[in-house]
Amino acid sequence: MTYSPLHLCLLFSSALFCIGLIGALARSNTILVLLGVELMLNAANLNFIAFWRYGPPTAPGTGVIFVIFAIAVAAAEAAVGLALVIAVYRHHRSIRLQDANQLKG
Amino acid sequence: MNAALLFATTGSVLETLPVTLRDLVTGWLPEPLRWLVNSLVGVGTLLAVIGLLFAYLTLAERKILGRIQNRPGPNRTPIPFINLRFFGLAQPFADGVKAITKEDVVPDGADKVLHFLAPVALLAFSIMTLGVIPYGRHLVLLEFDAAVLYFFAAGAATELAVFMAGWASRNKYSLLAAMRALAQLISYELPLLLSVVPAVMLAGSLALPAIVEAQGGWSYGFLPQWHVFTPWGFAGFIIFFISALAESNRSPFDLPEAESELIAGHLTEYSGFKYALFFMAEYFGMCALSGMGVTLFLGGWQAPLPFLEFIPSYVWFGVKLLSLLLVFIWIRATFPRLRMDQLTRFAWKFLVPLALINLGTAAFWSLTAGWSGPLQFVRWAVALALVLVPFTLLGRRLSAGVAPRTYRYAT
Amino acid sequence: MSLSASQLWLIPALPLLAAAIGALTPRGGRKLAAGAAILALAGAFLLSCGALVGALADPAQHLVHNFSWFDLGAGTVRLGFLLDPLTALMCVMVTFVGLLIFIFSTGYMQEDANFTRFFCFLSLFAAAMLGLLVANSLLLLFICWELVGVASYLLIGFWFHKPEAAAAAKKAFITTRIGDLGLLLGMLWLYDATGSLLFYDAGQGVLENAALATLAGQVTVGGLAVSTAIGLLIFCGAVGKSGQFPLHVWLPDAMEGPTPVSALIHAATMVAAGVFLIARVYPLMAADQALVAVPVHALSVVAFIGAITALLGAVIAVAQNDLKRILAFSTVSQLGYMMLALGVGSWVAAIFHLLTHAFFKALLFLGAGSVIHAAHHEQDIRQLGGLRGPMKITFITFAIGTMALAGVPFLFSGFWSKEAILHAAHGWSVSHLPFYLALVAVVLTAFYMTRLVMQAFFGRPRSHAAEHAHENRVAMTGPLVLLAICAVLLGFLGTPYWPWLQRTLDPTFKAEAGGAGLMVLSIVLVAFGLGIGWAIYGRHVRATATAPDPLAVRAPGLWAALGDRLGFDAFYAATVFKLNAGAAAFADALDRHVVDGAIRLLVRLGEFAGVVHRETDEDLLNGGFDAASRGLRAGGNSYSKVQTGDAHGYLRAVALGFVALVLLVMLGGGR
Amino acid sequence: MIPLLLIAGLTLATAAVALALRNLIHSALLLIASWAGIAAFYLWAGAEFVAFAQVLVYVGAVSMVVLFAVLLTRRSRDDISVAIDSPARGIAALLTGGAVLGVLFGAVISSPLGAPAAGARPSLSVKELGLQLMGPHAAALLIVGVLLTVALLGAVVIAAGDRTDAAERKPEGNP
Repeated sequence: MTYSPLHLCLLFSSALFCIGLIGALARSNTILVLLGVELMLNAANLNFIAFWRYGPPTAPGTGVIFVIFAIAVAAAEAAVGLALVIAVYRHHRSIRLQDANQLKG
Repeated sequence: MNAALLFATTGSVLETLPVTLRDLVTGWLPEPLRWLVNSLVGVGTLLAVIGLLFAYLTLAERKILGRIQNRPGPNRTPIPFINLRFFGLAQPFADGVKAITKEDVVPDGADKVLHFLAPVALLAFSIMTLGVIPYGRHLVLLEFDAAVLYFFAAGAATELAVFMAGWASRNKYSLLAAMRALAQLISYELPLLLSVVPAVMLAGSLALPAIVEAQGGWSYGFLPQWHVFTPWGFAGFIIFFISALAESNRSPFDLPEAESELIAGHLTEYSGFKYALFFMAEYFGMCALSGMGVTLFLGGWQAPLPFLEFIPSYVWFGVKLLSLLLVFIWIRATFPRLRMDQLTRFAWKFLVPLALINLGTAAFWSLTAGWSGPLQFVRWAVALALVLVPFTLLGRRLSAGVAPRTYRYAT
Repeated sequence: MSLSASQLWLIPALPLLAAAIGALTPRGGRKLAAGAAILALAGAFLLSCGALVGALADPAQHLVHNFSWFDLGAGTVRLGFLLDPLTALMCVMVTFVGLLIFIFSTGYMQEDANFTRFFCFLSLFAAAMLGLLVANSLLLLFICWELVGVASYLLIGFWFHKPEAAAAAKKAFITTRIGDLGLLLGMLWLYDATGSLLFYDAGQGVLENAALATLAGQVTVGGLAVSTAIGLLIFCGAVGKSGQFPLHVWLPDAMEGPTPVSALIHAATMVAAGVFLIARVYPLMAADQALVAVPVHALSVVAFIGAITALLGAVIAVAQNDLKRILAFSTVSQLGYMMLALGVGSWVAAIFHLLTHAFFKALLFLGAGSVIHAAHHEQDIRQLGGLRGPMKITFITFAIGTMALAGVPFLFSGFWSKEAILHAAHGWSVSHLPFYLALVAVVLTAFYMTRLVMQAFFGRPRSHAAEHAHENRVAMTGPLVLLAICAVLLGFLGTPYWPWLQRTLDPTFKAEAGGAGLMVLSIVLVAFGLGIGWAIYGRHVRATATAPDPLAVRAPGLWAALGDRLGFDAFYAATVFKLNAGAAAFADALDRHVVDGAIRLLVRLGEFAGVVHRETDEDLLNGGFDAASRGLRAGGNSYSKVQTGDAHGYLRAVALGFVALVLLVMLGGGR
Repeated sequence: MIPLLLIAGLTLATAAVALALRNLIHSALLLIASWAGIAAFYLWAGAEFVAFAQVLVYVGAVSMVVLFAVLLTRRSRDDISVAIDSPARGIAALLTGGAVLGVLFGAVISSPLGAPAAGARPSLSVKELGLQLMGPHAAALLIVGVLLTVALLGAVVIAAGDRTDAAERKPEGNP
């Protein structure tokens, strides 16, 4: 069986997603976990572009527009997430994810 | 070959000379290879020209600063072999030899990899920004639909290099300076981008050649329709220029490397060739931003007057670029350095609101493009008011309580 | 100017806008918030009048405007607006009474710091209620229904710094929620059975013949027709909302809110919603009437519940001392009347009474509010007295309201509407028991209202507050006068001699003659009630606040039981609340320590056993049990790790869950 | 195809190494390289605008926030070097990630994704994109604008903290 470019793109994004996942799971530093999550998000964006490029024809630019919005939301997420990390750090004097395990402060 | 053909405007021999020359060199190559070699030739030429420009810009800067400060500036380096000290024209090469032969000191405990990568990255990104600028009617290396975006994307990456340099040096002052530099770069990126948006809006395109084309033509037969000659364009150009000064760490915004406060900022721990790379990147960045300013507001490669069109476009671009660079130097010699809080306040409380208002002015301008006769005066009046009133009001607020200053022990 | 069904949404939209304005207004913007609320409601009133004009053009027609809301799988969920005389009349009533209450509130809440918030909530309440009225979909109705609940919660608990108010708000919310569960179930069942929740939809709606025939034709558990079961479930919602037995307990407690709120809830809006709901789905409730073999008809249940509530409320009201609580129990009783009327098949009589009651009860509550405001928030009638002189307008209007409520003949609206209900109950073929219960309630109503008026307004002032009471500002008395006029005049819309209202609501209505004997009987009963009241409370008005009640002297046991509201609250506290708390605690325990708790218990047992054994056989068993305990403890700890706030664990679980899901789909032949 | 493989290899490698490094700053910088690789992929796929937006947002902005966050959350100069955690966690992570990877790969490989129609490379000029954004997606664009503003303000508020908190904390001494 031969694989189309779309297959390769999807494999690429899957691998990226899993790297992000492993990173988020394996590291205890909250910033790194956040970055892992960010990578997973990027992998999803890759899929959008791949399907826009190779997938069945849809309305022009759907994938691109989706990715643009996703990037905007990801930027917002990163800003708020890292602000939270700083706030948590100020409170617990630690950014280990395991140390931030209760709502009570 | 007669003179008429030589000097006829758009398709003239001189105008297409660079392209023709390139094709002479590479024309015999097979197709895929030719593309590659063409690109390489283009890049090589660009680097050579800009490199030379850099070399003599440093000299010009030192000499002009010297003149302004009532001293001669470098004038003692002889040209090799003929031993003539021709205004010190060989000075840049001597500097280069010195920089290369100096010892490369890396602090103990520095992050060695990053310490090395920082100047390389900075230079690489600076060069990347140079790629999209249309230097002439036929001289664009990279044609992107979203060229403006590319320019600022590559420009944004320079922040990283600054951070890397500051961090890798393992020096308190370096890190402090890097953080200050980041704050400054991020602050001024906003007005920079905002001041560009009107030009993009008026051209309806993010491609730089299209933006230049949009500024072609003359009103009343002699006044070039460059953006800088409209109220919003003038304001946008000023904002762009100030932000460009800050983005390229030039005086009066050269806080990141303020010697009196931070030794030399993120450059403290750099010496020899790496320092030269930083220096080069700074001048490249300056050139790129100036080129961008020329393209966006000063009509790019368009000639200023109709009868001057016979002079090739790249010459006009070069002239405009050089004049802007000279203004950079002039400003460095003239203004005192700002304080950190003044710097950020100036960006956020003055430039950003003005740039935002300018966006509205430009929108008004483009919407009223059809107005003619006496309505044109109205158009000008409204646009001027939109530019001047906020400027005055914001300027007063910003300088309230600051100026004029009295010194207790003076007089 | 007439309004069509497609413009009906404007009516609730206006107060909603006012609520938004009120919510965004800072505390200082009293005039803005109140002005917006009043203007919006006035606008809604004008629009409602327009709607009435539109509806009266063809009373037999149900004008609808339906639209789809969202797609749900194969089906589309549709909402709509309905314009018929019922909707229009109710809208006019709600907006008019609401408007007067709003105006009254500007005076009553003058000193409150949260004035703007109050008007925001009031507007929200009105918007929700109006939305409920114009809905042509049970779903939309339910949404507004719940919004009414929320708004009532906010309003009853408006003075949430008082623990009683907070508790009352919670009680009202939770008690009505029990009924709403039934309504929700009924709604789901209805959707399941008919595939639609629209009332009228060009022959496809649930209240139209096709759907009704299907519903009535199917039989479900216990031999009930499906329509009966659904009707009873829907009735559950009405029971909760309209304070019917056995869910009436929240209504008297709701008096903890500001008095205009009480007026709004008890007169025009919230409690009317239940009656309106049953009147709205009346075709569905009545669908099983033709069936003979069923064990119970939905409407019979309604009738009996209504009659019991009518009597119960009246009985308890006799022994209350709080001014507003007496009125609250009278509301319970009057709502029972309305349910009774619905149950015995005369829904027009129910709506007639709903309308008249709205006016005179609003009048009574606002009068009570006027008294309370004047007497520095003194609500105990034993502490009042002698207010007749200083508060002439309040007294006169209050007396008019009392006579309307008691059913004093001919001049007052309550008489005519009550008469219609009694007439209908008398004509009910199933049983005469509700009729007799209602008659007893008539006597009691006259009696307790006499007691109230005598104690509050006659005699000498029995407290410092009552001595210094004086008439209120015109913002408060004006609405009273207007309402009093309405309380008198409204009855003439539906007298047996000119039944305009009945004919408008139900074009098939036929006035039946021959009720004269009944009328005489009821007049006699009312006179009897008034007479006893006067005999006991009027001749010798109590002299001091602490003197025992004449009835308490004669029948102390009964009096105590009544004063305790027949022990309903205590009973619920002992049963339902306990059960609920138990269930909650159980769920809590389940939630918190699924396995952990059990294992910890085992650990404790193990430890205990270890201690016991150390006493007897230290060397042999101690070590073994210690080890076992340790093992169990470790087990418990490892289980408690499941929920430790460890984000990694959660993420891991999500990832593995995803893997499992994909495997399931792929291996399960999902492709 | 070869550019794609190169880009993918580079992106994956930088991402993997970034998440395995001890030095946070190096991690962040390598991740930025990874993001740039993703941008390169977009460029390769013809989504020029998205590529530059990716660079501008991630390399230009998010990276700065990350680096600031790293620097603001360390107690001493050498605090950026975080130990790799317990091997058990790492192994569990690898197993989980491996399982997800396997499932995803299996799903992708077994999916009959048809070859693209010849020459059907979708093109979308910036102008068309702008018209699309301003036309059918105008509402979403506005919402994203509001979202970004709110996120910005929220981030400032969250990260700024309040002074009283710090003042209260001081006498206790740091835990």
